[in-house]
Amino acid sequence: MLPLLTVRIQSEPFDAAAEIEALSRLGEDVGAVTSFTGFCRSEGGRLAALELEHYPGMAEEEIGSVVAEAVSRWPLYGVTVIHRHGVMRPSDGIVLVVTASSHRTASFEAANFVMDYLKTRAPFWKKEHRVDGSLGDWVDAKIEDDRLATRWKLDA
Amino acid sequence: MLPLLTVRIQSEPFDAAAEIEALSRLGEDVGAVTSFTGFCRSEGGRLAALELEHYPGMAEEEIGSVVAEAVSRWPLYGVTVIHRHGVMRPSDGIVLVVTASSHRTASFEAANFVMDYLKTRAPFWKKEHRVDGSLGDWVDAKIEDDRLATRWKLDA
Amino acid sequence: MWLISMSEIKLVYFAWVRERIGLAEERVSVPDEVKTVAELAGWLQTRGEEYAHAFENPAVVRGAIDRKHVKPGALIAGASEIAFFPPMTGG
Amino acid sequence: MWLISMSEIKLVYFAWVRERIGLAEERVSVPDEVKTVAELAGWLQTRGEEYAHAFENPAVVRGAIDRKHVKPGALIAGASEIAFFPPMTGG
Repeated sequence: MLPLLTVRIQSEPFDAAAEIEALSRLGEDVGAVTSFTGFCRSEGGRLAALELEHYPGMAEEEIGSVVAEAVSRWPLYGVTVIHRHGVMRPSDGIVLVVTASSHRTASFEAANFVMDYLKTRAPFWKKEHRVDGSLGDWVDAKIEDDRLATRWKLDA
Repeated sequence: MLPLLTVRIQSEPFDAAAEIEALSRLGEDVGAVTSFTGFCRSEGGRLAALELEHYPGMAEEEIGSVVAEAVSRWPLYGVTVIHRHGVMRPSDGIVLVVTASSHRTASFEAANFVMDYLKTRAPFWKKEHRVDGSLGDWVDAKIEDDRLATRWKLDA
Repeated sequence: MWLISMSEIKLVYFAWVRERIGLAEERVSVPDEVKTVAELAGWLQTRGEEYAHAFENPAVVRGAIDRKHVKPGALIAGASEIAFFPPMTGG
Repeated sequence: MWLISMSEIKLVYFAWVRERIGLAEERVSVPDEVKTVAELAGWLQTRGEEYAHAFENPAVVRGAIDRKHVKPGALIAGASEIAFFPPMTGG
């Protein structure tokens, strides 16, 4: 059975529970479902919002190729990735990754892998909106994220 | 703020969506929520059910101490662990781990850590019920699980 | 008159250890010369066929004293509940 | 009469590269001697203050050709869309 792969780039909120449920129902040998949800943070009350800009088309393609790489590396029944763009308030979900496998380690590692690569390869940029109403800076890319991504020895 | 720690050992099904939602709502600096759900598998149609036996009291204490160790190692807003006992059919959820943190790596690693230790330290045993109605074997502990648990350098 | 010193302990068994012994729990009077969990397992082995079967490979049977995992060399003095079970398969 | 050979390419900019240049996209005629993405960035830098600002630290600006990440030495011949943007911060 081919794995069920879903990549969506959207401005609307996502329903993490429904996405997790869908991958949990891919048959009686799904033994492990891992989900990761990334949320907008207020940074201790400093931020009113984050504005996410993206490169339409390229975002889907890059995330799609990360997902394809994940299913080539781990035995997976399904992978779902949803990444939002637009203005996010604190506690709004920005990104969701769900993986389903027979086994725990495959599901965990694949979800972690997808998040690592998504952070360094998916063309999204975050701009801060401060609570005082002013526009803040563009969020800097973390060197730490590059280091995490190199753990998987994927060619750039 | 003290982290919200929840450990439940129960025979009833759990609501993964509600548990994930609860940890996602622990404030505006929750940036990352990881969930892992382990399901009963049919093993390619061979099994009708798994019966989970546990050591009441010790199960809560062991999982509680794994959770306490996790919050001492990673900055977490909350950890929820639910482990069921009794008879599980294929696709029934057996175990749920949810972790909430500001940051992705803390949330991912803590969830992975809790699952690794739960597998090797929590007093649960699985017995197979075959589809032909006969009782199968007790599931053997995997040496692989012991190896995974030693990654974290926790004293036994 | 002479006296054999004994202490009574609650023993609990799980999974195939329980099935082989045929009991989930029992109270036993253990001779004082039985000092460790491993010695207790060895002493139990002499109590009959079921026990011999349960402990036939003592290396795979795990022990807990008062609901804490212990090593085979752990002393049983003062214990109120000692458990024997196979390697765990939770999660 | 002499002829300067040029090819027209669509350029797209994101995040602070877009803000500094003041444009989300444009079509430009690039001289044929501009062969690589790095040379294109260098040539754009000469087009005015905004461009100079956007590319002031060329090492941090990333490029993509037809929606694929590329290294600075990648050849631009045949490209229909070239993007410049800061390191990504998705996820």
